[in-house]
Amino acid sequence: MNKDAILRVENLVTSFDTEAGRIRAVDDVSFEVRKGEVLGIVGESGCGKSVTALSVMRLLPQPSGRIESGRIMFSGTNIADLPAERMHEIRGNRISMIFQEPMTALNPVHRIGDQIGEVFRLRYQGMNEKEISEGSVEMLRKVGISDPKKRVEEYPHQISGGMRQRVMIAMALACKPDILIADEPTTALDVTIQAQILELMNQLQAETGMAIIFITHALGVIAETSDRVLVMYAGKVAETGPVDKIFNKPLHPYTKGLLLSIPRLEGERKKKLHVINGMVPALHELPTGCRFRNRCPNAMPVCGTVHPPVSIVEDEHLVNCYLYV
Amino acid sequence: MSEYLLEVNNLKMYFPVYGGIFRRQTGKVHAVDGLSLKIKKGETVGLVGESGCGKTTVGRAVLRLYNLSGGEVFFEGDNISGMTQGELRLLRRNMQMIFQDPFESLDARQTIGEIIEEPFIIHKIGTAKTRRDEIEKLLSRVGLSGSAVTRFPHEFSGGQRQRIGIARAIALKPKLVVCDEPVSALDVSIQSQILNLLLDLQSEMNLTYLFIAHDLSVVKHISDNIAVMYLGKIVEYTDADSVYKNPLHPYTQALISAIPVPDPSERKQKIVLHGDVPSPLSPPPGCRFHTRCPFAFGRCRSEEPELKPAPGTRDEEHLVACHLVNSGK
Amino acid sequence: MKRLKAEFTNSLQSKNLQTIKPETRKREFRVNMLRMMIKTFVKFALVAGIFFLHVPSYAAAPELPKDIKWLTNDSDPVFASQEAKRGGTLHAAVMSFPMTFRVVGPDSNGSFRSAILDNHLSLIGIHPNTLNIIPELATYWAFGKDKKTMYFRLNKMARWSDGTPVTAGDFAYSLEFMRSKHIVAPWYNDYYTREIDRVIVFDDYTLAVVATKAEPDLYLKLGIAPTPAHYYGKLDDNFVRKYNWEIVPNTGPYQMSEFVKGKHIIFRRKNDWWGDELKYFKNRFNVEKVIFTVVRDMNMIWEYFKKGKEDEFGLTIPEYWHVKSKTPVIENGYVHKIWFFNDTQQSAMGLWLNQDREIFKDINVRYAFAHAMNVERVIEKVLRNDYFRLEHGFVGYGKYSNESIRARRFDLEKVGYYMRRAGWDRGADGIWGKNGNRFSVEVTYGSEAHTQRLVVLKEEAKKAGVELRLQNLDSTAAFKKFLEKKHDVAWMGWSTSFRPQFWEHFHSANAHKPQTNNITNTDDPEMDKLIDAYRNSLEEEERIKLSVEIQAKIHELGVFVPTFMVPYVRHAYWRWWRFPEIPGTKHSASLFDPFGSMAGGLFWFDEKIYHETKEAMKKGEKLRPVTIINETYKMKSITMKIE
Amino acid sequence: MIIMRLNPLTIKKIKRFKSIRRGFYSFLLLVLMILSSFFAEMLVNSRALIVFYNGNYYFPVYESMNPGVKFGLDYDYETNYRQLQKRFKEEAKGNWVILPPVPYNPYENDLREDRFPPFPPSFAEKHYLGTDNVGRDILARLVYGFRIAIIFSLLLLLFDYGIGISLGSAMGYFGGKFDLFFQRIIEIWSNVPFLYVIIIISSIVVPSFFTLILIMAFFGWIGMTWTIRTVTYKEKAREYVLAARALGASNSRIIFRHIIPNTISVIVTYAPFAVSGGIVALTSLDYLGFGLAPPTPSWGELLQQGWIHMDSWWIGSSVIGAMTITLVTVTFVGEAVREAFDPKMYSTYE
Repeated sequence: MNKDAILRVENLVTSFDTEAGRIRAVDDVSFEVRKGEVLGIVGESGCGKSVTALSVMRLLPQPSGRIESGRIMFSGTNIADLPAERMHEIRGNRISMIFQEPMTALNPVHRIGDQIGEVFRLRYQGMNEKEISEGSVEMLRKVGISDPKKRVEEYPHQISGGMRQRVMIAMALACKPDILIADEPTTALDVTIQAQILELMNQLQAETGMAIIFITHALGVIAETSDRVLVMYAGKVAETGPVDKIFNKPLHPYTKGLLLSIPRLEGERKKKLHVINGMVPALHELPTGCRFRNRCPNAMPVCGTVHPPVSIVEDEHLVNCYLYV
Repeated sequence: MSEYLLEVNNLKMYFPVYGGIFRRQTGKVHAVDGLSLKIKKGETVGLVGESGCGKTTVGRAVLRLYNLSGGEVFFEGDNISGMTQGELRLLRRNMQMIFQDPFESLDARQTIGEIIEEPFIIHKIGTAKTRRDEIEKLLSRVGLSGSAVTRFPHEFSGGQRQRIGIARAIALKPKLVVCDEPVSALDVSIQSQILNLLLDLQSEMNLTYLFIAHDLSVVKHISDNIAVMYLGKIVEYTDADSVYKNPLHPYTQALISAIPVPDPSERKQKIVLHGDVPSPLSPPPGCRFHTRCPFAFGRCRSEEPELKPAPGTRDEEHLVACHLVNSGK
Repeated sequence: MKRLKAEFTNSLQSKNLQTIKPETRKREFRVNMLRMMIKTFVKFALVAGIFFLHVPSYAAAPELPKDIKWLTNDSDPVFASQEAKRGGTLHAAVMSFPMTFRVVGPDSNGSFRSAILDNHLSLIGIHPNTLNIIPELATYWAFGKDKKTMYFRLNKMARWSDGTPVTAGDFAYSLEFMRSKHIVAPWYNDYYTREIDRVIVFDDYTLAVVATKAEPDLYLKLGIAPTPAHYYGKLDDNFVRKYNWEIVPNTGPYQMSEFVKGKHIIFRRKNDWWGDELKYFKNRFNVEKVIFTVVRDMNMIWEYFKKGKEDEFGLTIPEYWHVKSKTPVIENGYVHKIWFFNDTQQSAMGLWLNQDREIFKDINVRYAFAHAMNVERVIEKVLRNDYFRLEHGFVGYGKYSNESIRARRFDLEKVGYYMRRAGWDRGADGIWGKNGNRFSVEVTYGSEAHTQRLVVLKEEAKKAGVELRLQNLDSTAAFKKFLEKKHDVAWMGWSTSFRPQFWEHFHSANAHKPQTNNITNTDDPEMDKLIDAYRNSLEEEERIKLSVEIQAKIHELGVFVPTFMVPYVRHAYWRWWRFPEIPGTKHSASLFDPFGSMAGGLFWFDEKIYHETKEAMKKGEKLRPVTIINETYKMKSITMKIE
Repeated sequence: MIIMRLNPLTIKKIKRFKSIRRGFYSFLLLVLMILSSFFAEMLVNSRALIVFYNGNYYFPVYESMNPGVKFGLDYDYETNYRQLQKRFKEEAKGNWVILPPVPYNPYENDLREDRFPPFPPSFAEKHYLGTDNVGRDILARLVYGFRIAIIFSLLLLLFDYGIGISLGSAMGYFGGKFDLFFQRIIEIWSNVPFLYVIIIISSIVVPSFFTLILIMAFFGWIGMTWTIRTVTYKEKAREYVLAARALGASNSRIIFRHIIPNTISVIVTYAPFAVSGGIVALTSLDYLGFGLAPPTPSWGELLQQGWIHMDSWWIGSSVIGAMTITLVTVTFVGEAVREAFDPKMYSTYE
């Protein structure tokens, strides 16, 4: 694999205990993140994209969730089995995360400045209070918040959703992480605000050179932000490759179907949209073999056997489908 | 009888805001501020705008789920704006609603059978047996199996639940259906299924839709005419194709530009609006968009632009509320 | 000491004293209460001159009648011990801090008042064994012919604690004080107007106290206490507030010396008390200091006592005497136990049947009820044979008591006999019934502690076919219910008086109406005749005869089922405390009462034994355990034996 | 009713509840305790279960009183079956008596000739937990006291919930002036020192079982009302309510068919704690002497005795033990119910 990889996830299996028994939300997923790139993980709800991110952050809900097997190699260490205390040093420092709903991720009773300052306080123990407050203001300015000196005095409920997401980003970036995991960061935002945030993230990434794992269900957002894309379906990787390959030359029937089913602005009105029949199977009643086969227009008998292996179709364009075996 | 199934004249919806220890009214949210709209029978009008622009309020106000703060609503030519909830109950079978959140809008404690039966019970239609048949028909029409009747909402996926919501809405064969963001909570692969279903139902039952969404591409796909809302007002109104091909209002333009296109080769230069949507508690004077408009000039800050036919278009075909456009610059 | 009293009467009645209306209260003074009050009254008298105008007797320049016959008493036996030594400190516990140090006015009616009042001596006292009059502030006294007046000659030695001599004016001032509106004490205002007519001052040391009407046992009323006129001066509206925490000059052996609110109060012995050498005060009031510490829980007091932080602990309650006292300090002989029988008026404790209730209108049913009460079993099984069967309502009044009466005993056959005679039959549930009525009556009581006794009574009564429904109310509420005559059966005890009081309890004048003490609604013409005669007679012999007759009549009516009496006191005390040969008097309510002018202050501290004991304790040396049982004054009517 | 139909969601909750073993076993134990207390007459009673006398069978437990003469004894009052048993044995005439396992009722004083109560536990005398200070069997009093306490709490619960749910949901649903008015009422109400009121009332009248429940319910409804009001507020704002309104459903239909069924989980979750609250309240009142009239068997009264007779350890430890078992089981059940209804709350992050 690529030498530039700063994070390499190998055969990750994450499972949850539910009433229906133990389910594997992420099943044998491998990917890598390279320095300075944006890796987009796309998929529908329940495909395991968020769980993948939480596994990397080691933020699985206890006691039900756990990493069953696989390795998460981060700068030479397997953080999948790192003790919790050592994980504290990495999480938020070297790998940061922003969430879909910034209101719930911010503490409503603390001032914005204090919340950003807290990050500095934890990260750089030597900083004095003045430096911390200056740093907070500076971070806010960096994420494009106007009048940051006034904003640090405000509480999360006093600012708008877009601004909150900017604050979250400021907090995530305060300690200059190597990787930023953005889990649906714009889903709760309006289109015009989404555009602002995406622009901001692109700009910050260009500035800092950090790697971003961008998780979303919106193909449009992926197309606009990512360098490489990982398409997930029902806990497994369906297809992975550079962004232009995925969008222009999708291989997996799922990717294809997905791209076709989106109504496009330039499309014909009231025309029947392409449909992927059926629905995403629940994780406790997965079909055998390829998990997509019940909905796949190209399903073959072999698809019912075991999950298709990875096929390298083209340079860096990998797909898990018997059509390409 | 009017050619319009629904006519909305100068609709106003203000919500009081209370504060202080005596819970006095301290202000009001101008959710919808003087909105007019007409929908012909069998037509779909799309209402698009960002969150907080009042589009959901319009949908609910039209169905008289609120008492109006001002303006009039005519349904089949009858003025329903002053009707009491009791009087409205009879009308409800003709106007229905499909909700955004398929998880929230179904009572988790009821079986699917009970949920779909409820409109029949409320309006005292049919016997237990005829209802059962109806329910079965409805379920199969929206693409669910009859066995769903005894099951509960949480046993279904989001898309299936939205189908249930649709079945409930069309149970009494309404004339008007307000679709409030019916697909925005759904997965991409399910969204197209639901949109197709809505289109099929429309043609089968000659339904009239007021289709509310924030996603312009979805709205454009399903609508005949589109109204773009900003802060409680319509800023542009035209047929669906013109919105895409010939957006006139700067806000509409920005909206279209901001939509991420699923094509990495088209990473185009965007019009990125700056700043946030102002609070509807105290909308800015003049044109409400002037705080974010890249073309705003003096008049925009003081004088509120009227929604009127844009220069160079025929009457009532392409309306826009912008000093810049209307003055022909 | 206070604890003992509470148990001694019973908690219900001591509460009554605080809550019932003055009119009712007046009739129920126990001997010492009466004395306290007299003292209080007398206590406040005169700043010379200023008040003379208000007291008409002064203006008339009175003269003593010529034929006056002065009496005194120096021949009765002393009851203190010559061996007594002065010194030591008594540590006692009180369960609450007083709300005020005033002895009149709002909030003054607390249990601590007696500690203050005991040190306010009055004109005359009563010998605790002979019940004769003995000198206190007055050395001589005389009875007027009108049977309304008593004359007194003061002891010229008598001093207030600030050194001022006690003079006749102080007694006149008492009247002035007690009648004053400023003290906010309506009952006293009323009593000193209606009962005491005036105080006549002949000279500084000679006075007369005049009652409003002739009556028997006049001296019980007229031996009032002085009030320090020089201290109070002219009263005003500020009185109540101003004297809340003031230490008022007194005439007794001790005076309060310091206190911390909510914590403790210390009394100190006066160095040269004027009464030290008086015959009946000599060798008494021996401790130097009395410390009352506030401990709000009985169990805690017991624990403190065992640790030596308290000097004595009342053991009247059987549980303590028999069980809890099996504790190392007692078994090792460091703490001694004493059981001292006294012979004093016994509270009329028992079941009072309301004759206005249909069921109790039939005398047979009343008799049957009495025979269905297995009081003996309660005494035997619950009270460990420590309490004694009360035979009738007026035990302990000397010659005034009818010693021949025996309470009706538990007897199933007699119950059956009387019930059948009344026309009742036993029902299917075993309870007597007649015309659809069951013999089921409500027994109302006001002390949680008595539940234990009543449940046994109830179970036993069931065997006799009588159902008791127990109703435990707050004592105030219970008493209110009784006074309103709303009870079936009242479980209560009346407080005692110096002489039997019949009119209040058994005269038809008080029957069938609320707020009177005739809670049995006794309405019997014959009884009325006897009671009227008793009230109107001023002849002792006749009164005694009538009293005995009335008691027989009460027994005959069967309206009262007497239950228990406790004619003794019991203490545990550290062995360095010593008593006279006869540790108490007939009327001792406690052997560790430090102040009581009648029978208190007989004990003393033996320093030698103190050190000896401490030494032994330090060495872990065991001493001989001691339990003293003194039956000198044990009532003859007590037939049960002591083990 | 909808609530009773077994929603698979409910089934799932029950399953989840069963899987929380501590709570489930506590629940079984509690049910066993309650059921057996309902049949206490058969288990703890001075009356015999069966008497065989001169060829006839008698079942005194559920009969009216049998005087001693009926069985050839010389008294008219209720037969002492323990003595009867002994006597029949001695006579050996083929008569016999079967007594319940604990042959005492909670009222009778089993007094001995040579000793004074309280008596320590004795298997020979079948006082398995000893007697109280008047010779009443402690186990008998515990069992009957438990029955009273549990019925008391259940009835109290019924009252509190009845008022709380109807008023609370009305307040939450209608809001506005109606809500404001009752809010103020509740504020005033909750400032009434409830214990004092009970103390005052019970010092004037001895509260009977039902008046005590009424008095307690008089104050107890507040908590539930408040909770239901809040929950209703939340539910009312949810879209399914709007959906029902859009369908033309009436207010009462919305409240009874939609909102209340959806608050069930809150209601159920609070119930076990309300039960233990009721038991504690009754016990404390009895302890303070303001509860049920003596000689009603009562844990509070036993506790009071235990405090006074500390040397008689079996009194205090029996009642404290019984209370601990009951409260711990109820609490375990409550926790399990809560967890079964809302498992999310019990997840943590490392």
